[in-house]
Amino acid sequence: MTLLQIENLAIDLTRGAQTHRLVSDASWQLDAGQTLAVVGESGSGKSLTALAVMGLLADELTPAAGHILFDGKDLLTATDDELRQLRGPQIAMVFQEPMTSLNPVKTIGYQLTEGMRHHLGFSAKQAKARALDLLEQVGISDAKRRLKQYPHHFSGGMRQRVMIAIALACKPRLILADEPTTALDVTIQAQILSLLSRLCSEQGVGLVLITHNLGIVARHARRVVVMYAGSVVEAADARQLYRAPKHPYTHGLLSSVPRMDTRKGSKLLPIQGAPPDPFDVLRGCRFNPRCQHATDKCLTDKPLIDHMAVHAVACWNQLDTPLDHTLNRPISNNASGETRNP
Amino acid sequence: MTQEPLLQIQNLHVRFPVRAGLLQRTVAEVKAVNGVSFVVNKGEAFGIVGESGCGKTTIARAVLRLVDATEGSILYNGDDVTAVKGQQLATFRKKVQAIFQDPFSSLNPRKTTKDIIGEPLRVHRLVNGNDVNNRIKDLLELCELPARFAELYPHEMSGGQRQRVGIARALAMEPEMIVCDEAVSALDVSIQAQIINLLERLRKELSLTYIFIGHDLSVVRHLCNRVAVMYLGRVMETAGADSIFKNPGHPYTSALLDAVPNPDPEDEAGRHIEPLQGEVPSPSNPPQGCVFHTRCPQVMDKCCQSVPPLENINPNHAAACWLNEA
Amino acid sequence: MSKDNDEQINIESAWKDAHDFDPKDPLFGLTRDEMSGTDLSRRATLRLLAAGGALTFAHLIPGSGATRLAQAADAGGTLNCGWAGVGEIVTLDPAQINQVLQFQITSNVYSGLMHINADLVAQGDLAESWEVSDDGKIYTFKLREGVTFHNGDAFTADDVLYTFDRSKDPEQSIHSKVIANVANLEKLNDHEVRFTLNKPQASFLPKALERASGRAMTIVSKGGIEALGLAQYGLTPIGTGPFKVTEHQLGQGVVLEKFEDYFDSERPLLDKIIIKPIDGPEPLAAAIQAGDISYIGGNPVPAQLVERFQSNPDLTVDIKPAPGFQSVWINPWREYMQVSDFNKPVEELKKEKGFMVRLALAKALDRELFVKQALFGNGVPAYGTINPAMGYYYDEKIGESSEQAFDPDGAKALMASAGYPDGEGFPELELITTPSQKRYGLVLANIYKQVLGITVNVVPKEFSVGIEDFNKNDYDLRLGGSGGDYDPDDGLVDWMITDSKFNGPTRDKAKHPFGFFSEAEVDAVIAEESVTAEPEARKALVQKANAITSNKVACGFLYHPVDVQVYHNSVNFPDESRIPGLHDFDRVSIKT
Amino acid sequence: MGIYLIRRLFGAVLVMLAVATLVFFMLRIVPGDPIAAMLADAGGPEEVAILKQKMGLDQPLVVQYFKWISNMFQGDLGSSIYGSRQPVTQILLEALPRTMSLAFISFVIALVIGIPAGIISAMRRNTPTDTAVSMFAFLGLSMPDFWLGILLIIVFAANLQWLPAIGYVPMSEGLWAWFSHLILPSIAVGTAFSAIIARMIRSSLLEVLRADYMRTAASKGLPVKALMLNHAFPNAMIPVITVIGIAFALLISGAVVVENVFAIKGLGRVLINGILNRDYPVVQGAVLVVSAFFVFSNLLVDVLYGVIDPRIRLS
Amino acid sequence: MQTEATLETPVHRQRENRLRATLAKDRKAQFGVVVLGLFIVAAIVAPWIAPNDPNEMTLDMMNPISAAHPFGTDDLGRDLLSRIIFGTRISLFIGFSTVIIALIIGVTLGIAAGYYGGRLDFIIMRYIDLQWAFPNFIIAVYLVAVFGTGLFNIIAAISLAFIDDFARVTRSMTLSIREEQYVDAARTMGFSNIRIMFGHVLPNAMAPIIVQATVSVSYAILAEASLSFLGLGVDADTPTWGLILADGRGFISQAWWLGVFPGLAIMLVVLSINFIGDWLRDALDVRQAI
Repeated sequence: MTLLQIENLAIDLTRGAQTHRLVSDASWQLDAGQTLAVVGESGSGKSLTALAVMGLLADELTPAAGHILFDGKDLLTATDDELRQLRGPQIAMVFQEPMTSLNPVKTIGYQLTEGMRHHLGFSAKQAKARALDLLEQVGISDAKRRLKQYPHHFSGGMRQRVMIAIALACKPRLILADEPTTALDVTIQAQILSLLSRLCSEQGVGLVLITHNLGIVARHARRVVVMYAGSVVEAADARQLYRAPKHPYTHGLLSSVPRMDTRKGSKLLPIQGAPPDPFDVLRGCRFNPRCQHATDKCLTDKPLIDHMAVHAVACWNQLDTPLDHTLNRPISNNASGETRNP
Repeated sequence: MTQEPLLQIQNLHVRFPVRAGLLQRTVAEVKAVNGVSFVVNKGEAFGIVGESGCGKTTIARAVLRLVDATEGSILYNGDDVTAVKGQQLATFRKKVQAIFQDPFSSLNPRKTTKDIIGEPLRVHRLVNGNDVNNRIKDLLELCELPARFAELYPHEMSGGQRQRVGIARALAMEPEMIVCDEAVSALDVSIQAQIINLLERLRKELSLTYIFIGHDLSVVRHLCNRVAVMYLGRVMETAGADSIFKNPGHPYTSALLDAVPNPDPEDEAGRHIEPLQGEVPSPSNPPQGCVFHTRCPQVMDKCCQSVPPLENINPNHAAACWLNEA
Repeated sequence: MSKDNDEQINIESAWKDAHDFDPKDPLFGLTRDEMSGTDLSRRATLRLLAAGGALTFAHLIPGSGATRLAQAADAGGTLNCGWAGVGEIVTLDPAQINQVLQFQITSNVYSGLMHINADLVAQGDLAESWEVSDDGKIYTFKLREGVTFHNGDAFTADDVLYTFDRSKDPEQSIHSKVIANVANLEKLNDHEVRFTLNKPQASFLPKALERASGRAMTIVSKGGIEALGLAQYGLTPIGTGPFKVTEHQLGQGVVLEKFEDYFDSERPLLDKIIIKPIDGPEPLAAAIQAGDISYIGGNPVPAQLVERFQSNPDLTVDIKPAPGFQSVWINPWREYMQVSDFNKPVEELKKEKGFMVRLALAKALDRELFVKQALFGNGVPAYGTINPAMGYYYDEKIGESSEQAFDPDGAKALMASAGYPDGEGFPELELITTPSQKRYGLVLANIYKQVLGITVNVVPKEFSVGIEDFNKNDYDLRLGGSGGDYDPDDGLVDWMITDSKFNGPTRDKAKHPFGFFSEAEVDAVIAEESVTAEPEARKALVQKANAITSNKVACGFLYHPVDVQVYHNSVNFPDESRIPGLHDFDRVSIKT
Repeated sequence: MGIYLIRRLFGAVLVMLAVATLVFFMLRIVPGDPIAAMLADAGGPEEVAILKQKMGLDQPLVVQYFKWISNMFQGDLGSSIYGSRQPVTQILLEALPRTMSLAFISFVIALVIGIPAGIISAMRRNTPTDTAVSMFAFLGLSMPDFWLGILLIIVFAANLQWLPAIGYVPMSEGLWAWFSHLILPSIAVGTAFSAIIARMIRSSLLEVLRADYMRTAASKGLPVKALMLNHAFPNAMIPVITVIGIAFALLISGAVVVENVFAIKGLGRVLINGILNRDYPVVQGAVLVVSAFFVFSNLLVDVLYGVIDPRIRLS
Repeated sequence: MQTEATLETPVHRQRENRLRATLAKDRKAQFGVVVLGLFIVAAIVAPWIAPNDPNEMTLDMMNPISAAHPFGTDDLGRDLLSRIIFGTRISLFIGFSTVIIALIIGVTLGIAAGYYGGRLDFIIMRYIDLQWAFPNFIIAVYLVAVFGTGLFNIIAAISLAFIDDFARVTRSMTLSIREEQYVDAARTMGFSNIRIMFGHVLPNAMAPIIVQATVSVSYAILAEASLSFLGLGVDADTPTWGLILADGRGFISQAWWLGVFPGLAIMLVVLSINFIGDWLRDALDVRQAI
């Protein structure tokens, strides 16, 4: 059953008289209880999409087109009140920066319980009981004392656990996790992510994992959406996508990452150039300046994506060569890297 | 690859006093680096990995003489540079340069590329006044930037471009060794690969020696010949890059490897991961014995009492763990 | 018209009568009975005033005195007063009082042996009656009985002696000279005292024993001083007057309350008087217009406000000539205007460069312009200490005869002969003023610039600071002068003799033998006039002294002020209380 | 919290001691020696010498200093050299309630105007209301307080006659009498203060509304009122409180000048009169009290800071 | 040579001319720049544009506004407009000179304290804390009491009073800039401390210092006006705005112009400077209280 469906979402930034489209044609969907990863580099629009789902876009940002269907209901046309009813008991979010995402002057207990008291009508006592339970679930010991403490008493990893507890507090059906571990050390990152995905699968909560880390995606997601410069360029099951990416960007991305299992001395094959500035006007495919396969068509026509497809790609010149990870290069003879390096 | 030691670090300690009160008395010490020894050979890339607070950046800063060593020595070409001053320090500074983590913060925002690269050339009279602009152009070219970038301010460049300017600035001093402190970790994946390739090329072309500080194991593995793994101010393990990650000799190294997901779903599906529990203790009050014992899945009584020495378990592979004693 | 004529005739006859006595008579042509008693008759007072030289035509105008009856008075109520041009009432201790605005208050708090009334007629205050000996040297006073101090102590002859001893001692009092003519004071019994004078003194009753302006014989409380200490006594003194001080915070003001045990059971009428010092004309005007205060006392009402108050139908404004003078003091010890010996004849002095400058500085004073610009017309040009309020002694011609009469060309010529043609080469001078007189200083500086081409920088200093500079002889020029000068002695004795109290009292006596002026002839003439009773003779002596001080430029005389009384129409201020320069509230009431 | 308080209190006392030392030595070390100048008023050289001996001024500076300090601890700041030679402590004790009253009412006026203005303009950012508040704030910051005082006297006291023009009436003479005399001077002093507070609240609130934790709170689906009251305001108040401390300096400086406009003999007028009268014992005393006032109100601010911000509380 | 970097996105000069760009949008700042500019010009050319000698007295006392006296005359018949124009000189001179002095001293102290840290920082900070214990205006008043009045003393007093503000701002900026990696880079390059402090740290700390300086100019002008008003100002007959107001205080209900125009002049200048300060704060992106 489809829990969340995003269709051709566009988000505009208005500054004075000027409008810039930061996200265009973002489309993906998520079934109940599933985990979806949204991957992309900074500026790809992945976080904005999540915020749009929450209805928490900053004032100068507006969803300009498309639909966000949650349980079939379009969130973009919902009233503020309706959205508030959804936030917490239906959809929750875990943010990137654990150090700043908790209110520094309120106790952990307060921040953990206020949602329950508001949405679930819990008494202070009930809320506290559930809060203790939640803290234990997310692996915080001595929960009773911890409830009375303030965020600055907590380390980054602990705060992120608290954030997860807050997200789970009202038993939502969907959690959007926006780069939840980027600010954390690898060992902590591993703790938090396995905790999050374990709790979600145990409790049947759908999880959208937004990240730039291809390793995390590989470990935690079944299905992957790749975003580039505000658009979805490819969406597929993780295994398929990693083995045989069809979009040159995805392909380049996977070839750029150093891996632990490549043969020593192998070469990285970076994508040339840098992502476009969101304020630039580009025609055609937004990846075309960096694409080695770009044709004239790519310069003029924007490729569209069929997001219902099992392996959806937005490209006029899709690739179909699987990658050889041990060499960190395509299996077949794709010469792009070799010719350029003397 | 030659095997003469260019840099030798012996029993290095760096402690930062925590002062408080009216008289600014030292009330505590942060033991950022706590008795570290290693050798960097000429022409190699030596990697130091570890989580935040493990002391890797402090080592880099001590080598760069940005912080003073509290104890121990840093021998460069056989000379102790921990306390040199004046002309000797100036000579040393010319030989060892740095590339920093943050491409936003590492370039003075008030100066153009030309000024940034030109300043050391002018101040140290590395080239004739008339040749400064040519040299700048050459350095930019070396870092794969066109000459027009000389006129730009940092905010007019992208992260990758800025990092290239930072590299060019370091190269302006014609160093023998470059300390790269998390030099690629702030960059997006696609840009990161470009810079890694550039660093590799420069090392070969200019016969540089690198100390590469990083937290991303795969990047360190990719770039470095030898690697040291640090935890809480101490070296846990050091060895060749291949051998340390293939056959880790310390539970911490294993845990790190476990924590790093491989960008390969099939691979990941086959892995059973038990994440390391707990958090890193405070460096102002490190645990007794092996500093890792509070989180070690294989902890023994002995670990809580005495510090395991860094001993060879193989030629070229040393680890500090009591498990290896057995 | 005819009425005016009648009045004129009456005044002339009264004037004649007042002066119609044998100057050698120690009792000034009065009988012993007329001189003794419980109060002086109008005729006796006028004659004594005439003998003392303090008689003015103002005293003679009918209707200006107590001839009009007070309206039916309502008792009770609180009178809010603003004391103009002052930030705080620094002291109320008679021995320390050096400002008119201070004894204006103490006149309501203390009693003296005598107190003048609105006609300047001296009346017994604590003196119930007195007798004068035939030679006019011995005064025997019967003191009022049953009088108590505010602290409950009974008033006796001992208090008179205590006050006398205190005032006589220059260490304790600044008024010792006022009673210098008293050879001896003895206590006859608890309610009788006897003064023995060195020589007859016309002003003894109305001036020396006067409670307000005299200050020396304002009866203080020994018990009060001992109990409170001098500092506190200066704030909340204890006297026998109609009001007692119940509260005094510096800067906040003084609160007077009706003294229930005052010896005259019909006075005072008011329950309470609140006196607030108000510095600055605008707050003063605002306060009386807003009704915060309904009476203005203290320093002279700022000249620019007079017209405004007159046009306000809610206010009563009463203007009288004020006894006093203001002048520019020129330090004779400054190199450029040095005069080390004033005894030389004027013609010889005029050959000295220092005197030339001095005279030029006095001659350059365009007094008409000054009065217009600085005082908005509220003042009279001055050429000496003797003021028009003194009437008889005032020389109306002095403006023409004096060496220092305004003469721009002459002043310029003097400067040129002193070596400073058009002021060239002359140093910049500092003119010390009080902050509130700063604009007067600016007008003066402007006049000097225009007439002499010299630069005078105005330096406003608080009175306390400026007067110290003056007393030390540490100034170039200073703007200042005197008030409450009813008698020629006030100007001449206090200011013009070598050992006058203001003549550089704290100067370095080795370096500066005198302060601002010293002239042997002036000293002699003044010594003579102050004991001369015969009016014509005294007038001649007074005018002679006045002329010498004017010609030899004791200072650059500038103007004589006017006395402006302002109060709200709701205040019933009976004419019998309208004593020029004083604000006695014992008969004042508030209309209901 | 207790230890923190004691430490801060100790620090404040130390600062005051240093201030006292500075105040003492500055008058004596500068060229020209105003103390000598002041004594010279007493008369000729002999009198000065006698007076110097009497006041202990012939002793070494350090001895004088310790004597002065020990006297100060006994509440003896010397006597005014002028008029009835009142003890300085008494003068200051009389002045203090006046300045405190003025400061208090100004403070209240500033808060009553500043806080709602700031909140409204932050909530209605970039609307005409916001512009109006911002213009008010700019004018308030730019208008000299003494000028405002004069204008207020002209309008409300002299012309409309609604309020008394000048002076101070102690509370013992009636609450309204006390208050009515303080309204105009307090507005004159408090306007700049309220402008600062309004601006600060606006920017602080806008900043807080952008904070990550506000987004977290919003993600819980809380109503706007709860977001503002429970999350935004407590955080927005933290920098505002710091600014209140800074603005206190403005308030005291304002009081010094405005007291002179309204003829209120508070600390400011005592200080200025002392200076104009060269009454240095009074000047020293007044400066000490003014800075004590300031130091301890800053201390209060710090404590308040601790109450609102738990991060400070336990450090 | 075809390189990877050349293919990166075109560069942006978005912060280029940011001052001008924000000024173009900020009407308050435009007002401030124009008004302050006019006052500065008026100060410079005062002798040529003032209709009268500012100290020339006439018997036309307290004459209302007329063609001959656009702002009326004062209580001594002096032309008020001319006095206000000449007053601009003193106000602006004191405003700018005090801030320049305070800035030079304060910035030097602050940068040294922040850069070297340790004992030097400790000593300088205690000094700053001590000065912090007095409100600026009270310091100025006290210094005037100690040194006496007069132009030089007033400038010295106000400058001294403002030192701590600059030292504080500079120190805190230095502390954060010292953590920037380009400072480390400069040290690695072997540059001298002086070169790093003044060539690398200071230019990057300038934004808040400039804003602080702007605000301080307005405070200095207000401080001078207040001191003059209290009788602690320059001298008795130099026309300064505070003094004109103080002198006019006794006459304002008969001659409102005496109370209004000098006050307006102060307010306009201070307002302009505040507008400019606000614009600079925005344009230079300085986050700071007040």
